[in-house]
Amino acid sequence: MNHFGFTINKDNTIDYDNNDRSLANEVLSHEPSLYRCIQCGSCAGTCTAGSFTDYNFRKMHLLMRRGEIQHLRLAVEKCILCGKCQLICPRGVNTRNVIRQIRIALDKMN
Amino acid sequence: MKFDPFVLPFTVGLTFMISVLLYQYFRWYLLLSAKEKTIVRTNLFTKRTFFGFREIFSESLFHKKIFAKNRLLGYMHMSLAFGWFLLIIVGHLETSAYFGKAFEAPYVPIFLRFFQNEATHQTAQFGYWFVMDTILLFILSGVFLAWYKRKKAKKFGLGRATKHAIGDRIALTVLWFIFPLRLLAESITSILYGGGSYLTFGLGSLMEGTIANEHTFYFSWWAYSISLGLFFIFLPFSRYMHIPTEIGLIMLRNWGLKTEKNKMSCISQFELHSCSSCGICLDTCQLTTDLNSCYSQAPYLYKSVRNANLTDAKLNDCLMCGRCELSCVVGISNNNLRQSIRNKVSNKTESNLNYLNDIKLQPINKADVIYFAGCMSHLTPGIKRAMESIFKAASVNFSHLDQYESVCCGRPMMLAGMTKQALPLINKNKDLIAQSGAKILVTSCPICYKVFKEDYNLDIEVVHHTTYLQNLIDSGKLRLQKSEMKVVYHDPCELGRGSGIYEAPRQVIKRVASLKKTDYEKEQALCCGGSLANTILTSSERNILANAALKKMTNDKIHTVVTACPLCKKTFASAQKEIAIKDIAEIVEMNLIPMKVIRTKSKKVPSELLLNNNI
Amino acid sequence: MKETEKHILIVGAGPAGIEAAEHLSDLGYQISIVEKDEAIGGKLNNWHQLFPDHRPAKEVLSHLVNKLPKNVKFYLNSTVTKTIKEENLFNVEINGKTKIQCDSILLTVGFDVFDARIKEEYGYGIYDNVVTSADLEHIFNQNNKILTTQGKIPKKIAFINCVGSRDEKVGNLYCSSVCCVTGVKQAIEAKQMAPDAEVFMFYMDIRMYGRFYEDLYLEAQEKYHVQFIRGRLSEVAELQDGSLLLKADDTLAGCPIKVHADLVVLLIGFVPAASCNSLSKMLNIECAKDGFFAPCDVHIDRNSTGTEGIYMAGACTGPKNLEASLADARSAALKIHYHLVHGKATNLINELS
Amino acid sequence: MILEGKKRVWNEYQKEIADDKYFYARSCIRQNFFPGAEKTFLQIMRNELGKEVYDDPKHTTCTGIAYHTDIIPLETIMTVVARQFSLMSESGYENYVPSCITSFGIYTEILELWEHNPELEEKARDFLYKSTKREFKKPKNLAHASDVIFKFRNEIAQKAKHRLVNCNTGEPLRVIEHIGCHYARMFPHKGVGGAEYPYVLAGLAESFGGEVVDYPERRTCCGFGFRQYLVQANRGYSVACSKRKFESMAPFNPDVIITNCPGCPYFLDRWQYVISEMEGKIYGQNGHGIPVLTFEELAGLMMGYNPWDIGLQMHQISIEPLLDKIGIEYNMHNKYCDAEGNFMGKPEIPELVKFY
Repeated sequence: MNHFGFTINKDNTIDYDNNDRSLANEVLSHEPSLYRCIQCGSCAGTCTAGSFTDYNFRKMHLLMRRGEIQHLRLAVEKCILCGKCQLICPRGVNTRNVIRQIRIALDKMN
Repeated sequence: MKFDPFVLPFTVGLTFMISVLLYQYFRWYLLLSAKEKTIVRTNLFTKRTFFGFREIFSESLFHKKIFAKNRLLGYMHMSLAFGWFLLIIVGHLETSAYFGKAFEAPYVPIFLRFFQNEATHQTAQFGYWFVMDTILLFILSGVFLAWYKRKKAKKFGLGRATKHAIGDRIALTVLWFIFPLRLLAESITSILYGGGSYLTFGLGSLMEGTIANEHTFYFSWWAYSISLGLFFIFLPFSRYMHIPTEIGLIMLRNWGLKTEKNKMSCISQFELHSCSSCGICLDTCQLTTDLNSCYSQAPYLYKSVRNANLTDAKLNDCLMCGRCELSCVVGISNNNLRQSIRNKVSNKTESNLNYLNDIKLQPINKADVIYFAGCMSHLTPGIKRAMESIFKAASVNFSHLDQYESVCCGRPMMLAGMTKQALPLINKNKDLIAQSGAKILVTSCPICYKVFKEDYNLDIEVVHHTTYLQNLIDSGKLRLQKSEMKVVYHDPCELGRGSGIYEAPRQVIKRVASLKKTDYEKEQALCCGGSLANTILTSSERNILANAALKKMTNDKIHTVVTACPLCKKTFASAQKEIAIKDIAEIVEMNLIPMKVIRTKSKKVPSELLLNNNI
Repeated sequence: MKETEKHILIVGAGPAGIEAAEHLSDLGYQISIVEKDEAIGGKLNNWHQLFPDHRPAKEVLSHLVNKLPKNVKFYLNSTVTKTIKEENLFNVEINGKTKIQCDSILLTVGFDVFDARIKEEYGYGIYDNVVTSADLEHIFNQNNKILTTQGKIPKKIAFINCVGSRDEKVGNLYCSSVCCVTGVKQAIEAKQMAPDAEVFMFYMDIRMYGRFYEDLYLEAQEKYHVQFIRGRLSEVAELQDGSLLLKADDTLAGCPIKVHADLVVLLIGFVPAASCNSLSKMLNIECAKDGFFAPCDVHIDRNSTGTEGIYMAGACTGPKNLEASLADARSAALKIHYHLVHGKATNLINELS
Repeated sequence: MILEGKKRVWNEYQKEIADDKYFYARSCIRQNFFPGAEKTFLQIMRNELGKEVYDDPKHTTCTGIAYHTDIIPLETIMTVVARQFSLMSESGYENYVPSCITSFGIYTEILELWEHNPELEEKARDFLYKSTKREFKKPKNLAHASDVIFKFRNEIAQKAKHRLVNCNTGEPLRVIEHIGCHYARMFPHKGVGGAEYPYVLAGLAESFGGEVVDYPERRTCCGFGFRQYLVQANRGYSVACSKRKFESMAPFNPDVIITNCPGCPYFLDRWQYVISEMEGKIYGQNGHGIPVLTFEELAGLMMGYNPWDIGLQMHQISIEPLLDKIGIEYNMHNKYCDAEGNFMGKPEIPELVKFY
């Protein structure tokens, strides 16, 4: 292989069908309330970790459901489980358990 | 040496049990930290050991605490435990009296009737026989009640019988067979070879010619021995492990050892194995009574930890409200144990909170009193506003630790079993507190209060806002009017059972409203259902718990519930609309009598300046 | 003439037309209805089940039709070709031949569904497995089974919102209000018929404005695991096996997404009925910029047309759901009755000003 | 695929193309990328179809590259375009035929601009007169060279010696047509078949017996994009566009890609080599890559011209497999010889893509 002084841009389209969404299904089966999420962002707005870093709980579990889990571990480690998101979620999603189940699924994966 | 092959199952079972027990206890002994060893050594030869033995008698044999709960249940346990103890003691006395030698093979006293039959019978025997038969009858009454309890748990003051794992169920049935088989064996022996008193001889004569013959005689002794042997083999792996282990636990506790929140220490293992799955705690758990969810309570948790089939839901579907600790007759500290197990499970979970070091919060301005509202209060701003106006009314030099953005106190993360992962939070908050230079830290959230008190070891005074309000009132800094509002007070779990604060809130409320009694006061308080310790409950289940608790606490005359925790307030308020939910600070703020503003010729002199020097 | 002999002509025998006819004939008027198709009930004939409770459309249709009094005169397969107004009477010519006279005209010509072929990039009429929500209701009505043109049960079904609405490129800026709830309803029905299919919905906003609509949405999420992807569909491409590749931007994930689907259902919106502008010219009724009849006063008087004696109701005055259409028809009936009884050009605005 | 659906679309986008007397404006880059292309076009138009095509040496660039790299103001573009038109009217022609798609886009855009704001046209006239003392008349008909070939596709098909059919199996070759973005993207009605389903190349392929294959990324840009490939920092984005197209067309295993703009064939051709070098991935059958032809080259091949005269040896992706499929003889020896037959030198052989 030789390089001509540049790299080919990576296609950032989510390839939904070829993505491996087994982790998402695992988390969803243990915490079915996540199905109810309407992505309104109330959780991400009140999130302490979210206000200090680029961490966004809503976007994190959305990408997980799309099978984009490259940055999942890095993101989920920032959560301090304070529970503010769960307190105001208008759809009653058990957000703290979603975080825990993601961690369990990630550990089980590797 | 008296011997017959039928004693083999008993002996094998007994030796097996003892070796397993010794192995286990030795393993737990290794867990003793140096500090704990010194505590034990210092208290070994003191009256604490005497108290320990006394407690063993009153609890392990008489089960005094179960009697207090329900006499029938108490009698059943006492008859089995104390009865079996007497059987062994009196059996040994009879053997040594009969054979005239102090020592005999260990199995002989248990099967004395068998070995006794060929010699002539001295008169003293009749006395023993009578006593032994009475003790056996006493135990058999317990066995019958045990069987009856499985069917009609309610008669025994139990909402439901615990669902036992297979191992427990086998051990249970084997236990039920031991004494009836002994009765059978002794009755057949007494009719064929004499011996025995009214019970055994009576039953034996009924069986004369029909059942009682050489074969059934020998077979019955074999059956008795096998049942004992089996029970001993099963004991270390079943709920009956609690029989020997509780004795050890009582001694350790009397010597002053305590369980910790994030380590499975020696005494934690003793507590874990002292749970007999008796099910008394199940009825105090609101998950059982209000949600009919009965799979994750303490007995089931310890069962699956001991059998190594722990599921995530069983470990985490618990409010950790501490109500079951009140009713546990063995006195197991369920919360500490559960949190230690959670810590062990989540030990390797990585967490990366380094971003806390480089976040820039508003500068904390210096003040005597620093007020930490906590994450939850950002979503119940009423409490924060109330505290602000109270501080101003009492002209306290205070400042906020988390005015707009707060770093969580760390306890919710610790409740999920991530104690060491929560350290960065604790350190960050400690810096902020240090920056304030305050001497008193006031927090309006019991969850934060408990962690500040127990895990932060701050050198300044930590006060929950209920106690702080009481101090303000007592020191005359707050002038309040009493409204006719009829309220009841809900003790938040972390404040009441968690931190032992019951009186302060009640005194404060009495100054501003008429406080009515509920039948769930102080330690008996109900959990609001919003606990962060439970990550499995769905939001609708939390609402059911909250509504059930509110219904139990109020009647149609009460329209306001006062609590002292933002999470309880949020949970109760979002679960229903009929009952107004107020925090203590809010009802105090409502009834503040504003300070007079003293005018002078030149300019208005703010009351704070004047007030300070005339109090 | 006694009130009862007064004769009212209703143009359009859809739900609004029938509802108005029933109430007016109860009030004793002579009713005749002109309908361009041969079936009564308008679009209700094409629907399988109605939102929000999946009630069979036939049930409501037969309820409406049975309510119709016997003395209503029908002109099926016919349209109004000419109308001349003399003081309070209208001479109406039907199909260019039959002439009738009536005291008042009620326009309930309803709406048409958007012709999805105009949205070329979605490939309706070009790709095999792109259907519209109207087609899907028809499929449900036919064999109650959901199949691709290749006859297979689809493993992935995608519902596309706002096709032909809120879209300057197709000339319709308005929101047709009922396609979201129809889409969620159909997503549930599709999942019931193909239980292990994965159902998606590409949306910009989910406008579940009606009563009990939100429950439908929650049920679709929780019980049927319908996946809602917020990204207006950009284009559809057909693969060799007839399945489709959908391209959209997943706005909430912040990057584009491509999803395969075996069946794509385009949730088509309302467009003004073809007869709307011909009637508006004939009876010089003003059409608003969205092509539907313009209301006299958007709050107070939605049924008058500005020409005395001519009234309008139902979907021809703008997209609305069935219950709103029926309510609109009832209010128009009352207005006509008010007009015919008092005989003067009274509408509420004059009284107010 | 519902054919009637596509046909219905095509009927809505009919376009009027002049049938003779063309003023031919050459492309700046088509000559260097594919030297034989324009010669073949002229040869077909003049010798095969007997049309009058005036090739005026005095005409300049249409300013396309400068326009799309944002380095010249609109006034300059209008003046140059006006001068081109004045050359046309001066030499007595009214049908303007640009050879490059970007030019076609610019001329269409400027004409539309003038139509909607006549004052700009006056300005252009004024500038042209001040700078060159020239007058100009707007062309009666503006059509791209591929439109013209499209118009006479059936006459060419009759005269053709070969067809886009696999000579061994008799099956039609699978043809991918790629339309230059500036052809119909900005003004759908100025392109045969509109923007969504342009028919200009599809019609050509079908009349030559090929089967047009529609793959999902058929309307994605080839990656030329002026500023993208010019600046090395952006070149990765340019290659990524082509790669996205190749990834999408690969499952359809096409035999040939035909284009109508000078830029697209160049990049679809070259980037296949670059992708193989950088990522070791080769599209098309057994490591050959997918050959890329412009419409004139295709027409020339069909007419039976010698592939080397058309300049196909200058392509990066070897053309030989396609020629074998169609059954066109070619002589490997004089592949790299000039017209007089002396050897011009052989290009370096790529590491991965098979090259003869």
